[in-house]
Amino acid sequence: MLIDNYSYTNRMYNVHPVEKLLFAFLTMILCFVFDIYTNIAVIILMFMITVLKAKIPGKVYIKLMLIPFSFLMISVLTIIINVIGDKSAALISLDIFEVTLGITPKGISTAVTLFFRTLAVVSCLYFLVLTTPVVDIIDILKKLKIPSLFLELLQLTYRLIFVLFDAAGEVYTSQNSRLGYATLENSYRSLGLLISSLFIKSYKDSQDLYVALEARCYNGELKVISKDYRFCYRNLIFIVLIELVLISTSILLRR
Amino acid sequence: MKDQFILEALEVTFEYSDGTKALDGVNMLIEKGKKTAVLGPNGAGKTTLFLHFNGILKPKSGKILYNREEIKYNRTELTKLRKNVGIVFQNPDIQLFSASVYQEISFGPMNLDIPENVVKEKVEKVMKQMKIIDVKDKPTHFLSYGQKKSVSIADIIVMEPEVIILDEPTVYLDPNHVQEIMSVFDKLIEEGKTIILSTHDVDFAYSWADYIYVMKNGKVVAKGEPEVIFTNVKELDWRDLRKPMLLEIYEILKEKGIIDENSIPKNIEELKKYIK
Amino acid sequence: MKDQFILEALEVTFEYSDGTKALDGVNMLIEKGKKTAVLGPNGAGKTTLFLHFNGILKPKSGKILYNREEIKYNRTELTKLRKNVGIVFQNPDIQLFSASVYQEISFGPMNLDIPENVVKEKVEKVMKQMKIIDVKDKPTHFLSYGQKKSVSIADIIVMEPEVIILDEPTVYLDPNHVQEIMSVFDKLIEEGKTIILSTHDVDFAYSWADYIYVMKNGKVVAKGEPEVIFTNVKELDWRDLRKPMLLEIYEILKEKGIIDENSIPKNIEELKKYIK
Amino acid sequence: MKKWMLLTVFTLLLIAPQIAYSMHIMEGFLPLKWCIIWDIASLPFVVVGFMTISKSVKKNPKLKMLLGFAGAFAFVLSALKIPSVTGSCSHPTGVGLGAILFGPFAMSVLGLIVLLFQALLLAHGGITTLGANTFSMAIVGPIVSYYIFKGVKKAGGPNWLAVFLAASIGDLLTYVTTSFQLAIAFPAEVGGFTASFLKFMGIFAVTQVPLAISEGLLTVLVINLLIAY
Repeated sequence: MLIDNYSYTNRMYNVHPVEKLLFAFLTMILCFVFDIYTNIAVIILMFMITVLKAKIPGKVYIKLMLIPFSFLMISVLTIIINVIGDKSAALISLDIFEVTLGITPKGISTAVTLFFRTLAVVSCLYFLVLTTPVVDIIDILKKLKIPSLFLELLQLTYRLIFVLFDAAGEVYTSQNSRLGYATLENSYRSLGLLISSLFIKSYKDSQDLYVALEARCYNGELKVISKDYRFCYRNLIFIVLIELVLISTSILLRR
Repeated sequence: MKDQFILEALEVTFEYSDGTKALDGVNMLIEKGKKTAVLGPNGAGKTTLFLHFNGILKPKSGKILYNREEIKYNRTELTKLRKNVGIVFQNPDIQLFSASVYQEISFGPMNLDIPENVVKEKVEKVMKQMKIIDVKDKPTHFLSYGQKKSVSIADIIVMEPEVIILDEPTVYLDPNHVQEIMSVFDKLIEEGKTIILSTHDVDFAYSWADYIYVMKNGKVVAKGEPEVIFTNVKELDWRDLRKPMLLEIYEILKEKGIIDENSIPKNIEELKKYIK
Repeated sequence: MKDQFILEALEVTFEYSDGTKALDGVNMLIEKGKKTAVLGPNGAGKTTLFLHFNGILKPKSGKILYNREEIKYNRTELTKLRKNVGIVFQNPDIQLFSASVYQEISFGPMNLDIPENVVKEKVEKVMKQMKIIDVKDKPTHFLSYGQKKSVSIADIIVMEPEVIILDEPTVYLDPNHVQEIMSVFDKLIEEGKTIILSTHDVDFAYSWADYIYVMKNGKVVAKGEPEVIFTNVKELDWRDLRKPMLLEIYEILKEKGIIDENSIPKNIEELKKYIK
Repeated sequence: MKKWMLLTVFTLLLIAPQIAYSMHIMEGFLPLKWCIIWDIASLPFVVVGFMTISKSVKKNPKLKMLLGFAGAFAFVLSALKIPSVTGSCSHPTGVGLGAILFGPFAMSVLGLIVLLFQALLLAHGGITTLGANTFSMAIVGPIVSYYIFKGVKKAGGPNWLAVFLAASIGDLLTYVTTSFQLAIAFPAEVGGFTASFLKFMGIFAVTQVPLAISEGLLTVLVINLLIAY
């Protein structure tokens, strides 16, 4: 998984995860509070930090940005195009059967704002996930007093995702080698077999995992030690500065 | 005799999507009707190469030839190729996916659109061959590891491929079971099939194979007949590869003048014969 | 010298909930500070027996002794026992529950209520010992199979148990890696620890172990020192067990009068020395 | 002008098959107000689900590992591709299968976990829209699936029909909920919520109905195989 790979190998891996989380979330809130110019600034800012500082390849970053694009395009277009009564208010209109579809200036402005805000918030998310491993994110959640059972489930699920992913890959390859996906009908059958065998395997493995943990004195709680991180005051000052600059320019530029 | 090679990898290079170079200019020629062993440490690229041989992976550069023809990556051609080049993967615990042994083995032939009664015959035949007829209706996850391995081999044999590729077939099996499986392979060789396998077991590879390739870091680092590769090849890195015990002992006996210089034994019986 | 046995299984019988008899009157005495290998086909009951040694399973009849005392199945006693008898399971993918190598290894000592800073030291130390310090910050799923295996061993060693039990530790590993792991075990033996392992590899068991048990169908069918068990025991069923190659060759040499009757070699160096 | 319109419709159709990838409401798309409202709406369900799980885990500690595997299983399931009749591919939601296998309470928590990982690892959905997505995919979908399954069984319907209806209608109601969430956040200038809702429903009807049927069929297949075990 691409994002997961980079979260461990990027150049900001060793930055305190709370700093990264704080930066991402504060900026996200600003995206909602202020207008389109702030959003464009955030898109550029996050791109620069992620690509130049964390050294995520620009190509990868753009490729990732395109993932949610289809949802964005469809949703934005759906919002822009409306059934209208008054043709004169519309920039463009089209009669289909008895209905008039059209686009109004107001619709366009809503859509454009929405478009940039979404991309800006997505950029914040990408900054976070590309620089911060899931293990660290779970550690932060631990400090937030979230019930430990929930965190343990997160921890287990994260680890087991990769175990099952590999297993699914092996079954898929084995089926593919035996012509399991040669036709549409075969594909359905093979996929059904793959999923059900994965389920059985999950059940069996969960029993074995429990035994293995029991053998290491497991007593109902998955106690582990987290990595030590130290806050870096330079980073904290940098975060505060950037947020202040964003806030003040946004307020100033607002009429 | 140009048509003796059934599979060929020519300058094959492959990279995984995360950029790791898995194969780096691999050349490997597989002789028809012969037993080829591929040795090498974990991560050397053996499995990746095998996945090229039946078109699951496509080389980034270089080419794969089956029966002297470059393989094509369209659906019809791939189907034909995969029918003829079967791969038995390493871990049957993960790889088996059906509820019953019968269903599992019939998976391949069913995909070949063979009529059901013919499939049934083939499956019965191969179950007898692999000695798993008594577990026919058992769910696969109730089987012992050895039985699972036999099922995973039956999975492939039932498709009657020309080439059978096995990834670490002897791991975790009882000596008894290894021998049983090997006798099945011997019969397949007699029928003119070609067998390729990867293994960590030098002793086994030495006495089993007609030809050996050694891979490391995505490259072929040595090749040759067993007697030749382990005695003559100087550049082999012996940290990754142990010398076959039989050969080590042969060398000791040769040094002490107990055995003849030219009679290199391939198995214990030969050793016994050669000792003066 | 009655206190030499650290673990004892006395007439242990066990049945799984579905009624399969997994152990049938097993007697096994494990000498302190020694290397014991348990051989036997798949399904012989080796893993089931191991799970008895640290109290995961409770015998239906018979008893388990640790340090000459029958083990008790209450939480405090079990924690103490499991701290002292560690099991490394066969498949590291199932043993490792955490995505972080560091967290994974810290799990055992954390359960023993050791202060955090001491746990940290122990984890660092064992990571160096197992040569996995450079993957410290890597997630578990980035590791190779061999590295995962090393982590799963570190999981146990970090708890500083008296006895380390390993279920098929060499499976799927390349010879190089096997040797690395074995040298770690050698050091542990020097420190006075006891090691028990199960394996299919007779050659390996023969030259590694101080004492060998052979199990079949939930019973101990043979036991003894390696040289003794493979030469003298008549009743062994050789369909399940191959003779170690070294021993076979020794017998040929003995027959031909090249080697002395009483000097049975445990490895190739010894063989070389013993040949007249 | 008309050409321009046609072009838009054409692009829409081109992108449409891909929407399956992204039926999660994406990060940042909902106004902050609605993010919070859906967080609050989801919370009681998740809390109840969590308490149910807590209680069972205390009784049976093995369940924790099983739930971990169940979460991972649901995640991997959603990353698989279902081949579709139209030639494109879609991803199963696993909503129906999960509800039938684990029950709707566990699914609210497992669903939340899966959605969180989808946001963090695959960039599907997002953190701000986590509440909204949880509500549609981990609460409404599973509850609907579960009660349809039970209902059809109770009415004496065959197992395959119960599974099929549970999975496909559960799927569809997930999309209906998503449409509702989008429409209420972005009402149309003329016609308000209703018009907007119909628009989103129209889009989803085209793209998601075949997928819901595919998923229904696949779920029947899987459940049948599991019964065979």
